[in-house]
Amino acid sequence: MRKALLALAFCTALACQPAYAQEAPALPPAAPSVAAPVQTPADAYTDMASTHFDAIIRGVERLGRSGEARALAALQALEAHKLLAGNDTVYIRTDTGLVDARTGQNAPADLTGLHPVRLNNRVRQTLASARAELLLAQGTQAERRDALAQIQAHPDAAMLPVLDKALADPSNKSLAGSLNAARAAILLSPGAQPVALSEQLAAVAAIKAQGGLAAKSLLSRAATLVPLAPQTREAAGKAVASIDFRLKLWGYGQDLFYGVSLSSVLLLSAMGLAITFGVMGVINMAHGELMMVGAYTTFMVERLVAAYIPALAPFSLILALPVAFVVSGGLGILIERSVIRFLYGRPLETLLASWGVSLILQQAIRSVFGPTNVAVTTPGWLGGSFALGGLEITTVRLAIFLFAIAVMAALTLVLKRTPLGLHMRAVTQNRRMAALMGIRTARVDALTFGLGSGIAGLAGVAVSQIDNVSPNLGQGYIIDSFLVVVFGGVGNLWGSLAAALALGIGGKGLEPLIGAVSGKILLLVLVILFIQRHPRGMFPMRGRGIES
Amino acid sequence: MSTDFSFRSARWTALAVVVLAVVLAFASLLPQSSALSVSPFVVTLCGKYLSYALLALAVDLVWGFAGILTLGHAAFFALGAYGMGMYLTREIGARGVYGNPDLPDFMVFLSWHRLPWYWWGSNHFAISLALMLGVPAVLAGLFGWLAFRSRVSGVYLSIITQALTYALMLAFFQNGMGFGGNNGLTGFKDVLGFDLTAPGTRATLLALTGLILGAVLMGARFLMGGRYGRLLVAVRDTESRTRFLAYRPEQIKLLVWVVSALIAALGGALYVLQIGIVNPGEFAPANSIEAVIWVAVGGRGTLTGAVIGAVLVNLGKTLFTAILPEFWLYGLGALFLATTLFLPHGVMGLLRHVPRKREEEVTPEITNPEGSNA
Amino acid sequence: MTRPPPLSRRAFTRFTLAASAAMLAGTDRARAAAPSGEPIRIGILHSLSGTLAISEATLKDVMLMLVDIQNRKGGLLGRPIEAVVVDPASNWPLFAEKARQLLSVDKVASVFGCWTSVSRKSVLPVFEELNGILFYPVQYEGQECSRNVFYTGAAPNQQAIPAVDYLMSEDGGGAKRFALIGTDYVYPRTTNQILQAYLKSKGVADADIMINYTPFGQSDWQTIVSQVKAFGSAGKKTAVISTINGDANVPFYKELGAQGITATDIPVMAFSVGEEELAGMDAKPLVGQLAAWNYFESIDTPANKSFIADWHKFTKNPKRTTNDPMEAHYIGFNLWVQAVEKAGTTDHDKVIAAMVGLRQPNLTGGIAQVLPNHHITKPVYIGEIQEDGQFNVVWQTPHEVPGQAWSPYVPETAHLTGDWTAPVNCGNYDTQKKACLGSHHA
Amino acid sequence: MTTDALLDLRDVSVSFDGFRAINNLSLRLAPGEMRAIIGPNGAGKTTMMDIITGKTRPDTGTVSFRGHDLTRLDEPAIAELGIGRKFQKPTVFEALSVWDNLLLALKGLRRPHKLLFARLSSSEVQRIEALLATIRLAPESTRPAGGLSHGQKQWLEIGMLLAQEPDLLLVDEPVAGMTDAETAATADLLRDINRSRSVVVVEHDMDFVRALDVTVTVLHEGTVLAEGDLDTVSADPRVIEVYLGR
Repeated sequence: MRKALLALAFCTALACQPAYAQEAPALPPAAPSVAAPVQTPADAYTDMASTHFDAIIRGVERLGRSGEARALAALQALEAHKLLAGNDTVYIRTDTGLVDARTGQNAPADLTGLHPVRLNNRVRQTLASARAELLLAQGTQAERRDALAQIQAHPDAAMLPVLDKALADPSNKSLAGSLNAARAAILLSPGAQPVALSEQLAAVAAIKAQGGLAAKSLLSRAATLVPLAPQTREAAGKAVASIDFRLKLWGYGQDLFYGVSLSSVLLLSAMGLAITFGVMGVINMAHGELMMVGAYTTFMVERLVAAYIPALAPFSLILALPVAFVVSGGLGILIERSVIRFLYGRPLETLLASWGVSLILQQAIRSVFGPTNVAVTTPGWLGGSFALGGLEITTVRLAIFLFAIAVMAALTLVLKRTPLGLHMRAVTQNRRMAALMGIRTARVDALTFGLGSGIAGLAGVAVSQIDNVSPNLGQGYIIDSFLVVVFGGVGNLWGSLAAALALGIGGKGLEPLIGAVSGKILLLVLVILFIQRHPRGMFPMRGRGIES
Repeated sequence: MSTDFSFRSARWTALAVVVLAVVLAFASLLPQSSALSVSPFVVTLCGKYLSYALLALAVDLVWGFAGILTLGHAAFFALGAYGMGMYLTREIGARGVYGNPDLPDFMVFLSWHRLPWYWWGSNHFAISLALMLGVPAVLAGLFGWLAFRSRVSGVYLSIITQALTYALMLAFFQNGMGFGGNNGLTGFKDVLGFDLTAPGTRATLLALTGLILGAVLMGARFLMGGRYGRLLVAVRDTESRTRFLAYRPEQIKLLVWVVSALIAALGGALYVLQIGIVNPGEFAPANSIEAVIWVAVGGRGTLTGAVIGAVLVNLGKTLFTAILPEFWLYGLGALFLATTLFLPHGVMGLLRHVPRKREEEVTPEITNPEGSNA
Repeated sequence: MTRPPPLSRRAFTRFTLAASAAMLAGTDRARAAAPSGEPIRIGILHSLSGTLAISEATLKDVMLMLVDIQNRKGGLLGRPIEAVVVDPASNWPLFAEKARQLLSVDKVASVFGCWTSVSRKSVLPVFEELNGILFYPVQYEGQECSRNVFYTGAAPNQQAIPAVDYLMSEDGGGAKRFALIGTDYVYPRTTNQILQAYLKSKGVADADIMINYTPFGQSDWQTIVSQVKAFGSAGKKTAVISTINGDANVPFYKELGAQGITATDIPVMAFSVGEEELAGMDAKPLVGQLAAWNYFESIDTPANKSFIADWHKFTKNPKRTTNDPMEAHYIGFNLWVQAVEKAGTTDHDKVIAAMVGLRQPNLTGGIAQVLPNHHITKPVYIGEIQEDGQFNVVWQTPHEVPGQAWSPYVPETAHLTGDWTAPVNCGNYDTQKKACLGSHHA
Repeated sequence: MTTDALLDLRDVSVSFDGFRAINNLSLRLAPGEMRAIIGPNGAGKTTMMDIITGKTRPDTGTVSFRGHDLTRLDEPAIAELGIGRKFQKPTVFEALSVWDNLLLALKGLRRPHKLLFARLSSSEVQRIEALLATIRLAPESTRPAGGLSHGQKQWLEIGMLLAQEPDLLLVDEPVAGMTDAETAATADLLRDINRSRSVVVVEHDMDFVRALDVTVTVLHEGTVLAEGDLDTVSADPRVIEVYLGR
C-alpha cells in the first residue's frame, strides 16, 4: 500500500497534457504533484532509492556497468521484489533481515520509511540488460548463454565493449557463436558506431542464418538505419524477404498445429457426448455444464492442495483429473437416475429436460462460486513454448493434444475390451435381448451415462488451462460438441475424431483468410449443407436397427 | 397418443386474446386517475407476450403437428424483427443523433457513406413488409427443402436448426454486416407517421397484435383441423407409411415449415414495434429452446397450449426476475424438468381431463361443418 | 404522480429489497438511523444472471451498500432510501422492459445501471420517453449525450487517449506500432476508430496499425496472438491496445503467456480488464501488462481505504475486490444525493438541472465535477498488473480530464458538443451549423 | 420385351453389407392375377416388396410395372402408378381415427397446397362409408386407430389399401394374428378384390393360401425355388427340403 501511496504522490513531469482540456473550463489540478528534485546523485544506489523512474533506470544501468558482484545481488533482489529503498540507499530484504545493498553489511531491521523500489516495464527492460551484462562477466556458462540471448534480443550499442572483452576471454570459447551473434545484432542496431562494410555484411549474414521473428525484427530495423552502408541495408532488406518466405512456409505448419490443437479441444469436449448421445441416444444439453463442473473441480483441487499439501502444488492438475472424472461422472449418474431414465426412447424430451438441468447447474455454480471467473493456474511445467524447426509449439496445447489422444485411446479400450464396454454395446444394439441375457440394463445405462459425464469432467480439466472457468463455460462448448458428434456420425468415435479434425483445422485454416467469425459461419453453413447431403454424418452407423 | 382435431379451445382462446388485447388497449387510454387505467408498462408487456405467443404457435405447428423439434425458430422471429427494425430505422430519418437523413446513426459513426444495397426499399412500408415476411419464408423454404428432401430428421434436424440460428447470430453480431452489430437497431421514433411512444399508438399496436394472434390462431385451427393437419400428424408418427400412400412427406413438411416461419416472422415484426429494439441476441439458440418449452408447458399439438404456455412462462419470468432474480434460472430449469417428466401434455393435458365425457360425443370431421359443406 | 402507490406494490418492492438484501448477507439488515417517512426509491438495473452477471452482480451489491450507508447517515431529505433490484438477465430487450417497470411502476427517483453499450442503448428511449434519470457507471465509446443519462464512467478521451499517450512515451516503451485488438461490438469499434484517427494525427502510418475484431466469447486466440507476434517483428516497438471484452480476456492472456509474449516485449494495454477480471486469472504471466482506468483499488488514499473497508464489511468477504465502475457508482450516487438535497426534491427535471456543476471528491483524490454534457471529470491512471492481481500505478494525468461526449477525432462528430444548460440545452449541438441535430431536444 | 405382364421382375439382385437378400429373382404377374408367395424366413419376400414399392433399390436387374421402370421411381411415384402395399406389421396412423385413416388413404388429393384447403366431399363420405362397411369397422370409425385390436388394424390397413384404388395390391401376411373366421373372411375379401385388381400375397398360413386357390411362388434365399399350384409346389422335393430342413 505504501508503494501505491508513493505512486500517487509521484507524478511524472511528462510533457503530454495537450488534448485533455477542450470542453470544460480549467479545473484545479489533481493531487499536488511532487516534482522530484533533479540532483546529481552520489552513486547508483542513491539513484535507485529515488521514486523517479528515470533515476532508477540510471541507477540500474550504472550497476550493470559497475561489474561488481554486489551489484548483481542488488539487481537480482530488485527482480524478486526484495529491494527496498529509503534514506537515499537501498536494502536487500533477506529471510533474516535487511542488508545494505551498497555495503553488503547488515542494516537495522527497521522497515519504517522504506518502500520497495518501483518497477515498470522500462525498468524491467533495463534491469534485464544490466543483469545480462553482469552475468556475462560473473555467471556460469549457462547463465552467460542466457545473458547473450538477452543482449541479442535487446541490442544496446553500449554493450559492444563488454562483448569484445568477453570475446577476448578464453573461458568463453564455447560461447563464441552466441557472442558473435549478439555482437552482430548490436552492429545492426541504432546507435552503434559504423564498422567496415564487410563486417556489416557478415553481421547481416549471421543474423539471417538465425531466422525467426527476432531476426526478422532486427533486420527490418537495420534495413532502414541510415548510419549503415547502403549495401548493408539492401542486404538486410533481402534477408528480411528471405526470412519472410521461410516464415510463410512454416506458417502453414503453424496453422496446422493450431488447427490440430483446436481439434483436440473439440474432440475432448465431444467425446463424452459421443457416448451419451451416440451410444445411448440421450441428447444431453447439460454436457457443457458437466465440463464446467470438471473445471471447477480443478479449481477446488488446486485450492485444497495449495492449502494442505503445498509440496504437491505443481501437480494439482494431475490430481484433479481423477477427481474431476469422479465428480462429473457421479453427477452424471445422479442426473441419469433422477431424470434421464424416465425419458429413454424420447430423445427430444431428454434434450429439453437436460437443458433444464444445465440451467440449474449454471445457476448453482453461480450461487456457490459467484458469477465471476475463478483463477486456475497453469503449472510451470505446462507454461511457455518451444521451437520445433520454425514451428512454435505451446506446451499446454501440446499437452491437451496428447491428453485427447490418451482419453480417446482409453475410451476405445473401455468400449472394446472391458465387460462394461461389452454390456454397453449389447444394450445399445438390443436392449431387450441384453436384459434377457442377464445384463442389468439400468445399471449399464447409469454407468454409460456416468462414463460420458466423467469424460466431460476430464475435458473440463483440460479446458481450465486455456479458457475461462466461469458459470458460462459450458455454453461455449455445447453447440460445437454436438456439431462434432453429428457431423462425424452418431455412435462412431472415429467419426467424431475426423469431424473434430475437419472443424478444427478447417476453422484455423480459414481464420487467416477470412477472419475468425466469417470462418466459423462458413464452417457452420458447410456442416449444415453436408448433413443435408449425408443425414447421418461422415461415418454413419449401418445396420437394421438404426433406421428410424 | 390421440389427437383431438376439433380444437374447440382454440376458438375461445382466439376470442379471449382479441377481447383482452382490445380491452387493455382501451383501458390504457383512460386517464391515469381512473381506477381501470392500465399503465403503458403493462401494455408493452402484454404486447410482448402476444408476440411471443405467435412464435410459440409457430413452434407448435412444426413440433406439435409435424414432429420437427426446431431449435432455431428464433431465427425466423429475429429476421422478421430485423425487417421491421430496418423500416423503423429508416423512419427515424434526419431525426437521428447526427441528423443524417440517409444513414442510420450506427452507420454514421462507423463512417459509412452509403447505405448497403440490402437496405434498399426499407424506407417503404409495403416493401419492408414483403421483405420481413419474405426473407424468413425464403430462408425457411431453402433450408427445409434441403433438409426434408434428404430426409434429415429427429435430432439431426434439431441440431442443424440450432446451427442455422447460431450462424445467423454470429453473422449479425458482426458490425461489418450493416445491421448495427451487437447493438442492433433501436431508437425508433414512429411507424407510418404515428409516434411509437404515444399511448394511442401503443394501444393500437397491442390491439393489432391481439387481432393478428387471434386470426393466426383461427387460421391454424382451420388448417390443422382439416385434412392437412391430420396428414401432418400421420407424417409425424409414421412418415414412411405416407409415402406408400403416394404422399410426399417432404413437401408436406416443407409447407408447414414455411408457414410456421412466416408466423414467427410476423411475431418478430410485432415484437419490435412494441419493444423498440432488435439485436443479434434474438438469434441466440437459447431463445429458440425457450420457445420450445413454452409450447411444452402449454401442451404441444393443441394450438391453445402454445398461446397459454408463452404467456404463462413469460409472465412467470417477468415476476420472477423482479421478485427473486437469483432464482429465475432455477425456476426455469425446474420448469423444463417438471414439464418433460410430469406434464407430457402440458397445461392443456391437465385441463383435458375435465371435459373428457363430452369428447366422446364428438365425431371428428363427420360432424364437422366441413362435412355439411358438400 | 402524487397518487399513493397501491399497497401491493409497496409490499412488492419491500419484498424485493428484503429478498435481495437477505440473499446477499443472509440476514435482514435493519436500518440503523431509521429515517422516517415515505421512502425514496431508486432502481438498480444490473444483470444478476446470464453472461453479464459476471461483471454486473458486483455493482448491484455496491449500490445496496451505498444505500445502506446513506440510510445510516439519516437517509435523504429525512426519508429512507429504498433500492428496487431487478434482473434484466443479460437480455437487452429485458433491460428496456425492466427500465420501464422501474420508471412507471416503481416510480423510482433515479436508476443506477446498465453495463454494455447495447444495454444502455436499449433503455435510452425509455428514459427519454418517461423522463427518468440513469447513472451509467461504465467506460464507453462516447458519441452519445442524453439529457436523461449521467455518464459516470470514462469517455474515450478519459481512458483510451491518455493510454496511447503513455504507450508512446518513453516510460511506456515509446511504441511506434499498434495492434488494436477488440471484440466486435460498438465500444471497440468506436474506440479503435477514435484511436486510429488519433494515432494518425501523431504521425503513425497506416501500415503500423493493425486492427482485428473477434466475436464475443472468443476462446481460441492462437492465430491472432501469433499474428500480433509477427506484426511486432517489424523492427519497431509494438504495443497492443486491447478492447477485448469480458470472458474472452482470460484465454487471450493465457495464450499470450503460452506463446511467451511478455510485457517488456509487447505490452498490452487493456481497457476492460480490472481487478474483478484479474481475480479470475492467474496474474503471474501477466506482470507488467497495462490497464488504463480512472480508479485502482491499490491507490492508497483515506477515502479509498474506508470505501474498501466498508465493502469488505458489507460483503463479509475480506477478499472482494473493488474496481472502476464501482467507484463510478460511488461518485454517481453521491452526486445524485447532493443534487436531491440541492433541489430539495426528487423531481426528475429539478434534479437534472441541479446536477450540472456539482462536485464530489473521487476515492483516489481529486474532484469529479458534473459537466454540462452530463459527463464528469476524471483522473486517468495507468496501472501495471502485479503478481497479486492488483495494479501498480505507473502514470497518471496531471489533472482530471473532462469527459468529451463527442470525439474530435471522428470527422462526423468533430463539430458536435453537448450542453444541457441554458441556452443551448442540446446533447448534440452542431457548432458549425449552430443548430441542435436530430430530435434530442429537451 | 413382353408387355402383357403387369409386373415384371427380371434378374433382380440386391445385397446388404455382402448378404445377398435377393439373388437373380425373376417374377411375372399377369394383369388380374392373384399370386401367393411363400417361403421360409429370410427368403427375401419382404425385400422383394421393398424393391417393387421403391423402398429398396436393386443392385442389378429390372422391375417394370405396366411398362414403367420402377427402379427409377421413389415410393410416392410408384404408389401413384397404382401399387398399394400392406405391411407385415400392420402400419396405420395410430393417433388418427379409423375414419381419418381411410380419408388420408383415399385416392385423390396429394399435393400439399391443395390439401391445405381440402374440404370433404359427399362422394368421399360415401366411399369411406362403403369401405367401413367392407372392412366391418363402421362402429369403430371415430376411435383412434391405435386402440384397435391387431386383427382390426389388419383390416383397417386393407381398407386403406382399397381406398387407394390401386391396380396391384401387395399384401404382406394379412392374416397374422387373426381368428379362423377372420382368416376365412379375409380370403373371401381378397378373392373379391381380385375380381378387379391384381394381388400379390405373402403368407405363411398354408390353409389361407389353399383357400385363395391361386398360383404359388416359393422363394428361397432370394430366388424362385418353385412355382405352380399349391399341391404341385408342396410335392416338390426341393420345397420340402427347404421347409423341413435337411
